[in-house]
Amino acid sequence: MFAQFLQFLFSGVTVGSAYALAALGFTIIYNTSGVINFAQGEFIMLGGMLAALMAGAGIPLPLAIIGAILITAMVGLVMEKTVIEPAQNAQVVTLIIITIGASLVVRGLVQIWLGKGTHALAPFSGDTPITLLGATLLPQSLWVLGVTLATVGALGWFFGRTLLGKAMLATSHNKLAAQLVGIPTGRILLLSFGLAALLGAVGGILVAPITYTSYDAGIMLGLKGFVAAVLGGLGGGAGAIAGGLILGVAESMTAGYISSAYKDAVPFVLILLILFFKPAGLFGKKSTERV
Amino acid sequence: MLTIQNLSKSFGGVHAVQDVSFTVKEGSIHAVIGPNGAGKTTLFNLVTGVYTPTSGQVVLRGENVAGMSPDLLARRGMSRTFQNLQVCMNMSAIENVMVGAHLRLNQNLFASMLRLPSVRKADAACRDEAARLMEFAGVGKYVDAHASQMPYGALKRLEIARALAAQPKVLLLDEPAAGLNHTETGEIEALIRKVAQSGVTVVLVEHDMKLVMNLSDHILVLDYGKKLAEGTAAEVRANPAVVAAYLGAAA
Amino acid sequence: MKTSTRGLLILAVVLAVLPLLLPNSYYFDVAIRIALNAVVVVGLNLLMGYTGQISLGHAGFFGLGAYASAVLTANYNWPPFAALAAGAAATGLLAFVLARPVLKLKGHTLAMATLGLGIIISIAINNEGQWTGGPDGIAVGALSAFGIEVAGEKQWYAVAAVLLLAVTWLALNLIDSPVGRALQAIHGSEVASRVAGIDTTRYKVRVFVLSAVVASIAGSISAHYVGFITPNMAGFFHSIELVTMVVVGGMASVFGSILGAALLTLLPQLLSAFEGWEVVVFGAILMATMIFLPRGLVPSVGLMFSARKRG
Amino acid sequence: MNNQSEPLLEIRGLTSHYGRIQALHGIDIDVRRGQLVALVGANGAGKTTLLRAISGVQPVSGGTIRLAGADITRASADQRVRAGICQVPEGRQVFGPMSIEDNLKLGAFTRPKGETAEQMERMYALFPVLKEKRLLPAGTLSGGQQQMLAMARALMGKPSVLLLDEPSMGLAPLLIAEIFRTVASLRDQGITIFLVEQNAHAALAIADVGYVIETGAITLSGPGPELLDNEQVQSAYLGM
Amino acid sequence: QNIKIGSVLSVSGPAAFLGDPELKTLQMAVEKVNADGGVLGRKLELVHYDDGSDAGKANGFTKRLIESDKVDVLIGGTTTGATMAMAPLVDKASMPFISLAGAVVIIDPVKKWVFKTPHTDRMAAEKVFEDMKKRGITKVALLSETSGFGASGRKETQAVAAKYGITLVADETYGPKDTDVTAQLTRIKGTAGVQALFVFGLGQGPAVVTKNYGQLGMTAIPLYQSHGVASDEYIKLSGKAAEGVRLPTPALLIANVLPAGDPQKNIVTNYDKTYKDRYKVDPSTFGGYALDALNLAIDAMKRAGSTDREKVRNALEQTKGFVGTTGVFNMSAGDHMGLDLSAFRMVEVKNGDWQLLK
Ligand SMILES: Nc1ncnc2c1ncn2[C@@H]1O[C@H](COP(=O)(O)OP(=O)(O)OP(=O)(O)O)[C@@H](O)[C@H]1O
Ligand SMILES: Nc1ncnc2c1ncn2[C@@H]1O[C@H](COP(=O)(O)OP(=O)(O)OP(=O)(O)O)[C@@H](O)[C@H]1O
Ligand SMILES: [Mg+2]
Ligand SMILES: [Mg+2]
Repeated sequence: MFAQFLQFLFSGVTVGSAYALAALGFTIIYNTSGVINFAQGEFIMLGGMLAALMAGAGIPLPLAIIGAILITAMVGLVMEKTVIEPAQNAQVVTLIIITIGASLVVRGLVQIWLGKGTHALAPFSGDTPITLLGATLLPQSLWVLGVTLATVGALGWFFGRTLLGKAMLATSHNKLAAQLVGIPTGRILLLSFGLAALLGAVGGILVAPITYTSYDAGIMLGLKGFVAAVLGGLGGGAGAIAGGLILGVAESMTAGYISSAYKDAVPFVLILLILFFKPAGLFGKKSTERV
Repeated sequence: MLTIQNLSKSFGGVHAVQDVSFTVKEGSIHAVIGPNGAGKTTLFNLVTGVYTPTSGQVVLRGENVAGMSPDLLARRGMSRTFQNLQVCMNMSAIENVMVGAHLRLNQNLFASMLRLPSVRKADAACRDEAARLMEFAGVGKYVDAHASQMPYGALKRLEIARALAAQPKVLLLDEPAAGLNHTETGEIEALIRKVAQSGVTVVLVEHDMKLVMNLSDHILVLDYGKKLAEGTAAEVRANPAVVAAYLGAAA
Repeated sequence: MKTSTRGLLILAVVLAVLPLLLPNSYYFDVAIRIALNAVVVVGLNLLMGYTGQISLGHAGFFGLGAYASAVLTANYNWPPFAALAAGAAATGLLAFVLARPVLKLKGHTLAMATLGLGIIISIAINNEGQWTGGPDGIAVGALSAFGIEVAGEKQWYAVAAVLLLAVTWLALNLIDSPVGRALQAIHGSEVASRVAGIDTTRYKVRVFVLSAVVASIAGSISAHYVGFITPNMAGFFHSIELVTMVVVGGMASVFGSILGAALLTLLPQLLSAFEGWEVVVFGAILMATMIFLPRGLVPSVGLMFSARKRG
Repeated sequence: MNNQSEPLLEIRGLTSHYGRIQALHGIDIDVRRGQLVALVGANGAGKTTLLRAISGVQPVSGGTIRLAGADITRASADQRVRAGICQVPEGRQVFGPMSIEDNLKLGAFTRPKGETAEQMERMYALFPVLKEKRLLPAGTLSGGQQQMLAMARALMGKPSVLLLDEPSMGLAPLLIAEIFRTVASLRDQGITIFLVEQNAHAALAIADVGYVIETGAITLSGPGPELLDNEQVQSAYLGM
Repeated sequence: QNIKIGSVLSVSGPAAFLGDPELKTLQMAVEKVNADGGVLGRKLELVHYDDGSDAGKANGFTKRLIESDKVDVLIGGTTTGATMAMAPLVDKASMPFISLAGAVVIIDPVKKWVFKTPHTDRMAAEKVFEDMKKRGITKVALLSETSGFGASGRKETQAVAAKYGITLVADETYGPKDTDVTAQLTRIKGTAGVQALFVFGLGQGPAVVTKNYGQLGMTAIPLYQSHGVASDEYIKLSGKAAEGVRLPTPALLIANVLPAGDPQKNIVTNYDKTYKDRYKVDPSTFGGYALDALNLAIDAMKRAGSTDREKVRNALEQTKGFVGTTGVFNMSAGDHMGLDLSAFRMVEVKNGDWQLLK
């Protein structure tokens, strides 16, 4: 009984960590521009696909990983430069639609150049399951969880402690004021896309050995990442983790105890209920607008 | 007309308004003054239902309305302007004013969709009246403008026009003269006086002492959320505590 | 003449002349799909563009209408219009019940909540295969009333065109009315509208229900027209598509919605020649449109026009 | 005062548009080093637009802006801050959800890290209420408190030219006097100041030079006290 | 004038890995036919639209093919949903139509103008149950995908189980894009008396299931898959965990191990080779469905001696002993697919490769 519960929990935590990593990318771009970047899922996909293909072509795993991360980050930067920057003064919805367009382009190009096949990436530390109290866990899950926690820690430090991090937040709160104190808002936005793409790639690479990857792998992870990010309040690392884990564990518990058919629906019901009581998300700050 | 009893509001540890009581007489002009952060705006927010009081009563014409939502208060004749402008930038200037008249117009969804003649006629009349009110508030030249194209000072007056469109019984003005020069302040002063003369009770927050002293029948002074003094302009001006905390020697 | 009246007249003329120019029933088919999409998008724009409340779940309502028609007519032999009405009523009721808690949310949380709603609806349709036919979909009979059946592309075109014209007229009226201004005021400043006596929650609920019902009705009619529906039409991607139509056409622009629906329905047809590159080209066009016409087709072009006239 | 020194900020023929509406029609202004220059004008005259143009957050359609002889007309906003132009914007524009302390730190974004703490203490001394609330989100401050924060934030950037857009708006009388004293003392510390004020009397009284702007064009200029005596100015802006 | 072959396939979207090889195969085959002189002295012309895995779009494109492009025969409907959305239109337009989708409903009841080439999901379930019966398995856990393929498979599996004396003791599902199914598998593991696990899904999902199955150490319960995973990619993705997995597959997958005398040996090795040469990837059985559809149509046109729709349809219905990559087709008025269970071969994964079970 308990072993079963534990197994559900492991499964939920593994998937949830992946969602959390995806959520972090959303959080970064949201926190600098107020934009929900619908292309975030494509960064995840790119990371996984590039790493898998490079590793498949015989490049040593560490090199393949670094290469995939760098290329994806470049894609993020190019995307910001070519389509976000020219529209910088547009409304947020406009920018969101642009990111939808960008995601279509990225996905379409990957499909043309890299094909529609599904690819696997070798797990970093083998695939012998670890058994714990009757439940099993893949070593790769620990990688996902570990890197997620480390990333959250690093981001927490960056946004909470460094001036550059604060400048990024300030840019989203009030772009005019940010310009007036000398923050180069253009470069900040560029940086945030680069960072989000980089993080997306890291996430995509980490989960690829567990989930496999293909040109359309980013859609689902992106969607779940968005949900996790909003659930967490889009505030920062802690929220993203909480959001991701809640979503992941709710899914696996639903599949385990209620009905696998409604495993994608029940978590949404839960999340709606949570939002009804905490409209700003779990870790979201209440808005401080005054009249 | 309006009686405030032991009204308090705190945000976490900040006691923005503490145990404030006062009465506003019908048809009078009542000013609330005090240093920055004294709780004036918070008091307005409590009275107009934007915030829910932590404790205390707001009695409007015999009815305790504390905690009531702003739209219900609007139905009871309350209207206001904002210190931090709340103009609808997605609409034209005149439409902003027409929104103020909302309660007097047909609110039926189907009547609106079908554009029934009665709706159309009332709407046309409302538009004319809004234009008149804009003229009255001194922003007549912006009748055809979009709200987003108007300068700050004009927007302040647009808010006054919108508040007047509701034909309120009580009108609360939060710093109506902020951002206006002396000449313009003089115009606002005349406008407020006219409004009060038409029978509207006016409560007003303002840092321009000339305007406050000229207009007010009664002044309430807040400091650190508490009542510091109360009385006529002359009384308040003579109060050493008020001079020390707020007016300074110059005034 | 007011611009909105003029626009309505132009729309009527275009809709009336179009059939003379369409070479075969395939073109009619595209026109009909555009009109039906436009109906949904005009309704959604009332919610999004005018009232400022985003919905990423509107395809759910569209799907509810479509499936109500399909299931009730196929499995229970209801007359089509009764099924349509029942679907609209049920959708409206659902939207009404959910609107209050959902519309308390703002911005991205609202987006997520509506997204969740849509997803729950589409999962339910997908899973309850014994009624809905599951992921493979379900066939829908013809649209008929009083023994008259809508048959052939020309008749369908007439139905869709009249529906679009009616919805456009109603929407234009609404916008230029006290209720419509209340909706726009909510978008502009919620406090200010409440202080003006507008019960913001009530109005948000009303417009949410209204747009959901419009989507449901359009869903029912589309279902009868296409003759076959799958859970996709209630799915997340369709919701995104609808939102994209609103934004590309122009937030808070009724005619923009119609143009947005037309553009995004036509594009995939035009791009089918690009073999494999359709998605890329589609994405690029989407981005270019938004970069060069950031407020959407109609408002941006409108601005340019008036600039030329004066300057 | 320093009337003979070279102009630090030199604006020539500046024009600016909002879409198709022209808001500035060829503005010429000289601000000399160490001077306090006041600009007065009615609502909508274009004061804010001019300040935004100087700071580089408002597109300029013609004319030039020079800072210490260098043409900065096309420089980006952050380059101008680095060059020493800081602004207290209209409507305060604080970073609402961020703490007061973070707001101040960001004010020193272009400055070396080492001097931030010291400068911040100076600001807290100037506006004690900010110290009291330093960990609270700036958005919860009252209107006047936000105005103080906006002023302090701009000063954190150690400006050589300080642009002030109605710094006294919404402040209590005591504080207005305080603000004008502060402005005057900043000038005495050698900071060049360009002040936009509705409180024309107080502004012109301390200004070395005053300009009057009407519908986007400069219509009058001269030494501050002289303008105070000008009949036109008196009737239009001083309510006399 | 060219003979126009119209096709609507899901080349993008969730069903892309089905539609993509289908389109590639059609393009390749049409070129080949034209190089060899065409059909009835005329060249073939492929007019293709991608429905993006959306049945509503498939419906629209079908109208376009019929009304605007005026094609002579229609191939497509990658998924059952798309096929069913197209079916009413071909009926109205009297257009011979060969579907590439699996579900029984497409041809049962028989629709005058609709044919199909893939095995039905019912046959797959029967083939699997046959094998289970041989091994004495009676209690089976079913894990199906919530896609059209999986849902229909689930329905047919439930329908035919009793015929083979099999009880389904667990009935779980997973989403096509799920990345982890350990929860469902744990539940199955905890169900009393499960003797085998039958997975009905397409693409990467079954590979995830297989990997989780290995992770949970469930090897004591034999794992069966459907023909939906009949591709080398499945073994590559699942790795070690795939050892011992059994599934029914068309001959194409095991072209190289097929005995020399097998009637299909020739056609499948040929297709396998040409596809690999042209596209540098392994062909999949789905592409084979498309090849068979095109060849069936050509065969029918030749026999009919014209492209007259009615005649082509009648010729299609009279197809006998036609050897395709999927099996040997024998159509009739009552059977618009014409395949029997012999078209399926039962294979097992051994040492990372397919092994034909006797
Ligand atoms: N939402 C809130 N959260 C936290 N603190 C608040 C909030 N609203 C107001 N306060 C605090 O309450 C106090 C009173 O603020 P209020 O805006 O009422 O002052 P005020 O008298 O209007 O000042 P001013 O003249 O500067 O506008 C301030 O110290 C402010 O920081
Ligand atoms: N966003 C805008 N779009 C169009 N026109 C604008 C915009 N902002 C300002 N204007 C116009 O530009 C002119 C100058 O406005 P500006 O804000 O510079 O005036 P101001 O002198 O600062 O006024 P105030 O004293 O009210 O702050 C005004 O006529 C105004 O209508
Ligand atoms: Mg205040
Ligand atoms: Mg200004």
